[in-house]
Amino acid sequence: MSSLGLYNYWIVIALMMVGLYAVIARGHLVKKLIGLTLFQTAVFFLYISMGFVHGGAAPILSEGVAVYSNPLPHVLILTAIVVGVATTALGLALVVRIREAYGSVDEDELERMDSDA
Amino acid sequence: MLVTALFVVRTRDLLAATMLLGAYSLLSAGMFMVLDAVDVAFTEAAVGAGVSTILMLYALVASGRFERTPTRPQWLPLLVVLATGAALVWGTFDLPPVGAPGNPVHQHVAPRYLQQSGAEIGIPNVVTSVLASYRGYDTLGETAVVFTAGLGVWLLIGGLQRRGAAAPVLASAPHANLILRVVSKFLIPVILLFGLYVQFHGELGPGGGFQAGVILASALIVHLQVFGADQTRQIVPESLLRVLAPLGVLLYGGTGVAGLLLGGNYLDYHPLGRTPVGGQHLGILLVELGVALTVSSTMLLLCYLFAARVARR
Amino acid sequence: MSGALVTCGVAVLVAMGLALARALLGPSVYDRILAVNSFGTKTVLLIALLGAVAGRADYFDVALLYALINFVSTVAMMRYCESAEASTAPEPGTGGSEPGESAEPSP
Amino acid sequence: MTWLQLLATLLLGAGSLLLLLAGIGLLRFPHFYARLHAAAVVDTLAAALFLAGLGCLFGATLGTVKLGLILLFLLFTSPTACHALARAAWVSGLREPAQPGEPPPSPS
Repeated sequence: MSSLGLYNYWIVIALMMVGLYAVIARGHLVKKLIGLTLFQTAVFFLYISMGFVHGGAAPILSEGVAVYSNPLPHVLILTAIVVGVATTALGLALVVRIREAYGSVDEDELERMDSDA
Repeated sequence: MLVTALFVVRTRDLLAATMLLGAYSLLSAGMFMVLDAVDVAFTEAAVGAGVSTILMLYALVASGRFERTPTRPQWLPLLVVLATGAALVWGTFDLPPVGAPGNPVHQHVAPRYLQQSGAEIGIPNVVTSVLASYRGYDTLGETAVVFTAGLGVWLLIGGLQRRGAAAPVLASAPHANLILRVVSKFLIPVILLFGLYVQFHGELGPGGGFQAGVILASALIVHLQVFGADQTRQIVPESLLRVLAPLGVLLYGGTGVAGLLLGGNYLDYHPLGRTPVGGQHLGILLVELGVALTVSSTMLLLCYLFAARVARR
Repeated sequence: MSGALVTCGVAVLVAMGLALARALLGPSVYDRILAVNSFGTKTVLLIALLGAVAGRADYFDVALLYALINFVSTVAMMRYCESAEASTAPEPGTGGSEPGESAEPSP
Repeated sequence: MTWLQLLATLLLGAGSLLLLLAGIGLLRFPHFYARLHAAAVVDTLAAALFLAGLGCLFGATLGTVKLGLILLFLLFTSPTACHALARAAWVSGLREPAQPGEPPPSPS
């Protein structure tokens, strides 16, 4: 654990790219949302890795602990997670509506229907 | 280390993907623990593994489980992704190493938060004090966003509920079995109690309004899953949720206005109590209460809406 | 003592890996649910272990939450399967028999 | 090393061993119900041992009480979830297949 170096960032990037791939390469809209969620989590990791301090403790003040990790990214990400799920729900609601309107949730089919109409 | 396993998460059919997303969420929460972000791990576990999985499942019921095999060429997105990834990796070489205490991130406002908040606000959990007090505006905004998202979902799929009584599928509980029922009956109060503990203990340990809201909601979601949405609606009617969600935002904003009226700045809690620290305590308590109200009712409302929508099909 | 704790941590990690492998392989949906549930239980243990290593009782709150959420999501998935069985046409049953869909080079 | 620590080590060791066994069983057993057996029964016991071991390590503090709560919770939820899972699988018509991996007969 002592020589993380840039390793964390690379993991973040890898996860991010997996999410991005799911978003741009897959047709199913729910799958795209899953990809977005992965991407989102990668961003969370990025922030939390930034806030990490070696030998630090969780930012809850207690006796005899001198070094804490940075609380600011924690706050930002904490709210971002909840907001993230709310927006995901919005996206899913859209998917449900699209399904009801078009009878499909596949991007290609949707495009075809739109161009036909 | 752990994370390498996560790569596999994505390459599956949709139901499996959703389940694995739940496991992935737990795992990432574990990573947050390792990186000393206890509060974040708390939230991620409550939200990612619980509510988000459930919403995804509902959406899957509504939209079909299997993905068709891709027809478009797959190499182009792959190429784009690899190129972007390579560019980003190249970018990381300018970043300071993770975890060094001298990084620029740790020089700006964080030391002040860590050193002063004990005296200024008087609660041990720095995350809570930053969340509710120093960056109160942000949190107000986030709460409003959650509320707005709930509103949006309601507008999108909430209407048309009176049209025809289709045979409810997920909404009824045809054969939830006895043991599950009994244990759930026993567990739900425990979960609610735990949510309240998290709510009011959030100043001392990990926890706070967001997490407590999600936990409270998930207790009722268990009820919804086991006993069916109709019964849950009888306990917590949807109209009540529609009142509670904006009430939380109002409580938050109203706390700010109260500070304003008592001669401070907006969202400045000092004037609320006799001593500044006491005012901070009261302010944070109220604000967190508002957050918990909004979050829990919005989450539950989301589940109601999705369940109703799914049942109507 | 910490050596023993580290050993336990490794054991839990390995067990988590095994459960995850079953979740990825698992022919039927129920296998996956089972594996994910078991994975969650092991995560609880891991978090408790981390708390013990750090010597902070706060972490146990998180572990408790995990146990709870694990239950919630397991029940939810199960209900989904039941209702999917009841409502939709019989599905092809096995889900993950075609793993290689020209994806990322997984590690 | 006091006897309490020794006990803790023993419990933790037994717990980890059982966890590993459960994991192997989960992975290697031929069909769903056997895997359920491995995961449900052994996991619960392993978790109990593990948490008890950690509790011994912590001594009589608030942490131990919390550990006890977790243990109680797991003792309730884990078997319930597994039971419900087995029931759901049975109701949906999943039977022990002749060959592992055979799709379950569709219910009707």
